Amino acid sequence: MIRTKISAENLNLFYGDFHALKDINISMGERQVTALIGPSGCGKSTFLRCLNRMNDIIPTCRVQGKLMFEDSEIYHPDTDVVALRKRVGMVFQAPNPFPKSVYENVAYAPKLHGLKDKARLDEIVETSLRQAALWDEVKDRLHKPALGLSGGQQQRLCIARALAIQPEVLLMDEPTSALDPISTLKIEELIRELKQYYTIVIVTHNMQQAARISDKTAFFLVGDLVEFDDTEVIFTNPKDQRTEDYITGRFG
Amino acid sequence: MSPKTQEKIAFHVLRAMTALIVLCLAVVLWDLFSKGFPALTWEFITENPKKGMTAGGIFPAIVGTFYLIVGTVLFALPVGVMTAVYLVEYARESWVTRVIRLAVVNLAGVPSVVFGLFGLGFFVLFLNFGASILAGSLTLALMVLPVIITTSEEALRAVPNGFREASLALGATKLQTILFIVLPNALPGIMTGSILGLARAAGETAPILLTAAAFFLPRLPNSIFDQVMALPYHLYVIATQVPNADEKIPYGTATVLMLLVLGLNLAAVLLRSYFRRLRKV
Amino acid sequence: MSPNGEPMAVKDVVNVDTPSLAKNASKRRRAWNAFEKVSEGILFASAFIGVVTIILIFLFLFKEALPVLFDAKTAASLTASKWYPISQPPVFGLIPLIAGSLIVTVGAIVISVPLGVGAAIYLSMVASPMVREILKPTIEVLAGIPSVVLGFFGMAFLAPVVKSLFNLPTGLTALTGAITLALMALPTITSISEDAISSVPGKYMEAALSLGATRWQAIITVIVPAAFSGITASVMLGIGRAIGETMTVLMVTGNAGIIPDSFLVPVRTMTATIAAEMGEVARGSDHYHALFVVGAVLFIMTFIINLIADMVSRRMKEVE
Amino acid sequence: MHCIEMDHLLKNLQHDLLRMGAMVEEAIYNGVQSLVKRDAELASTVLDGDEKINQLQLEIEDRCIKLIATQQPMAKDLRKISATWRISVDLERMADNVGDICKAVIRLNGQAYLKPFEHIPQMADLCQKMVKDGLDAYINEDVALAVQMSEMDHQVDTLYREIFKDLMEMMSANSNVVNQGNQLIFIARFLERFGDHATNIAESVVYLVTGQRKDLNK
Repeated sequence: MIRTKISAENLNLFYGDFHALKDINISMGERQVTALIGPSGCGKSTFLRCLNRMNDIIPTCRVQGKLMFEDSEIYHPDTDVVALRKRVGMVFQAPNPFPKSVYENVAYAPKLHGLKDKARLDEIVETSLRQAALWDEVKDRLHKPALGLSGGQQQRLCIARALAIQPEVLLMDEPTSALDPISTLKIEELIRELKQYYTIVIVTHNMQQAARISDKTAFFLVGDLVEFDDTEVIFTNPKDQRTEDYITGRFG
Repeated sequence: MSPKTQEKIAFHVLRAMTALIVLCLAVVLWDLFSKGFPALTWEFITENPKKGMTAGGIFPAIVGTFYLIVGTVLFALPVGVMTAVYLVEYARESWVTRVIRLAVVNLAGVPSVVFGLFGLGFFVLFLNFGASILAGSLTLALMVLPVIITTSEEALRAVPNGFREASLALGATKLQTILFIVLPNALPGIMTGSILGLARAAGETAPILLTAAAFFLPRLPNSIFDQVMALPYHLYVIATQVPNADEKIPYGTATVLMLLVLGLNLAAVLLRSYFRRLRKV
Repeated sequence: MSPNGEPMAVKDVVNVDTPSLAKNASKRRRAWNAFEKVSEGILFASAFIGVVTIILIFLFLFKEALPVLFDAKTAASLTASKWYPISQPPVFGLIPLIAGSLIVTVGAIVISVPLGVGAAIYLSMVASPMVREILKPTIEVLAGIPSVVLGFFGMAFLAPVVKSLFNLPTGLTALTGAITLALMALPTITSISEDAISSVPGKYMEAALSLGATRWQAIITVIVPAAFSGITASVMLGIGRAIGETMTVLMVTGNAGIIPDSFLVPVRTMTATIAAEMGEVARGSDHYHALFVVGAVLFIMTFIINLIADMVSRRMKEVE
Repeated sequence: MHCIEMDHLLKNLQHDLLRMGAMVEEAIYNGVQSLVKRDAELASTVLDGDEKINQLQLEIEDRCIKLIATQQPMAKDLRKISATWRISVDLERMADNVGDICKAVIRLNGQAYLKPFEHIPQMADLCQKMVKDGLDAYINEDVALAVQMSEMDHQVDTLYREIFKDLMEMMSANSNVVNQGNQLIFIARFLERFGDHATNIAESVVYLVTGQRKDLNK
């Protein structure tokens, strides 16, 4: 039995007057890859950003309903966003390493959260980079600027950076949309590896990618969660006509 | 006339215009430096003015300008950077924010002599600082404040949002993100802008004319409540009020002032290109 | 590319202070949260210093200007065509001062706008990258020259030239002032216009060229209109800089308090009047307050110019 | 860059197909044994096993569909899936043929045979070998081996024609043996069909490896 890691109950989200997410009900299992797909503006990224409350940055954003991380309510007034984000890491669309060295990028968050022991930091940096399948490529240039890496390497560095504080959930917002096909493939392999340890939620524009790497797929359309099921079911026998239309490219 | 010919003519006209500007600059610099450099002797820089300023050096003016600049930095830099941080990182769209922005824009447009008038009315008379380093520095600081705010704002905005998001997503607080990610990344821009602001402050006359500058004071100030001589004002005085001064003295003073201001500008430019190079691998 | 097996055991180290998602779960978090609040307060306070300053400037200028406005005699003389502050009774006619400021500013703008915008187009669209990299900072050096130094240059170099060229009794004229002010406004106009033109997306140029336009046609019909708001802003800033400039005009315009009838006569600007006379007047005298009236008028004029600049650039943004 | 995930999934698929092949091999062996030994019980056991094979075929088909839907296979990966799918269909038909043989054995219900078998066990041996060779060719992507199967099929066909001729002669000579003769002709016919399906496997293997269609069923 797969344990539920994140679940939403009648989740609604508004940007000002705009109703961006409508009555979302979903439950995501531990150590599973859940893909969120749908056309642009369907709310999939918005939903992803609810999970670590990155939407807080937007002043006009309002959330109603229940969004649970294990037993805690993510949008409860008493929830500490910082504590939440330590457990729910995120990787963004474009690789965004800090203009620091490779090492400093990975060590940033552990240091931030109070880890000072150099040996321990070294260990974390190495393990994180290994987990992100980047160690062999950067071990000789740990103290060189991260911006000198290729796009694909930068994105894996961002993944390593997120892994360095051992989150339980990894959110990925179109992590390969800025990458070439080879780098994309590497990241996909990596996601399959990481799923052994982490719960992964990934937004992707690329249906095929969702099909390739995810266990479950959620299809969003103008703020509605139209269908949520096993990926194989979604891609071979969707229940909803709109899902069918979308994945067969007969959309609109 | 064919479009191609038109283009040729137009480009030549543009080139000539640009050349004219550069020529003007060359004339100004050549006139000042060709006559000013011969005046730059060790005595000129380290001695007091003599014989009713018709001879001697400009040491007190150099020191006075230095004090004024330091005073300006101490006040304007923290306030300017903090304002910029507030505007970029914290301010939400509200009337308060709009008022602050409007104030900054208008402050930038206030003529320097009006700052002088205000400094006179507020710092010198109302707060009773007298004509002093303190009053002069504060007046100059208010004048360069918009420059520092605007350039710092730009530098802060130039920090990609991805950095902020990444840091927040790693569990950093807003302040930690600002302190550890945003400010270090914006630092080159902030420093460049601040130095340019200071260069402007160093060369300004009108604001200190009424608030700090002494016509003639052949000694160094003892406290921040003392008047000082300052290079720009000294140049103005000897150029207009001392009819029989040796030509070398105003030219020398102008050259020293130019070297100071251009030096600061150069420092800003070098700093910017240094940081740019640092960024690239 | 197999990751190194086991998940790391860093959680005990890193997450030690946050066992739950509850706020203020630890002392450390509580302290940070408080610190965050205080910092935001301090930042807000410092952001308000600008507002306070502009209000204080306004208050002080008008407080010091009021006595003249409330005194019937002096108030009446404000509209006179002469500025004779030390005659008996004193005449505080603002018109020659405003006229002086305007003529010098207009002159400076007529010279500097075409040159500045032309150079901006040249640098951003025509010149090779290397030439631009050299010339742009070079022209910006002009901006770095202190006004008092330019004033001195105008006095010592330009004025004699103007005098002999037009065969005048004195070289300290509105024209001399306009030229030196143009030198001051040029780098502002060139630099900001250049930025505005350079930031027009390259695809516009590509699109125009692909339709068979020459580069020049593309520049005039597509690029410059697209950069218009930036260019306008640069011109407005140039005007603001020229009208508020003090030391240069004080030193090179001759300071005659009469309404000018040509560019070749001495004029007296508002800024120069304040700078020249404030040092010598008795505090609290009519003359003292009259100078604050001049300052207030100057303040209002620049305020209006800034407002127009702001509106223009905002409207352009809306159009885009 | 090699896609590890795809290889992994294809391997699983291949494994299932081999499992199915082994089941069919066993079925044909036991089916013929039941015939030779007149063992109706064994025949019905084999017949029961057919259901399992059908189930496995559906599973393989499902896997292929999901692979195509989720992994976007291209080029050889795609040919492999298509070949596997087709082979699974052929194997399923072959199992059906075996089933039909078993039904005939049950209908014969332990009758004494007209004469000792000679050709039918030969055919059965060939068929069994063809299944084995076909699967080996599939695993090793061995085109030569696949092409050789054409010759074996030819032998199977020849044997069938001989059996048919013999039995027709016997039946026209003695009308009492018509019933048994018919059943035996059916059996030979099913074995011949079995061989044709095995040749189809060989064709699928050729397509998988070369991308070319080759008619091996002459």
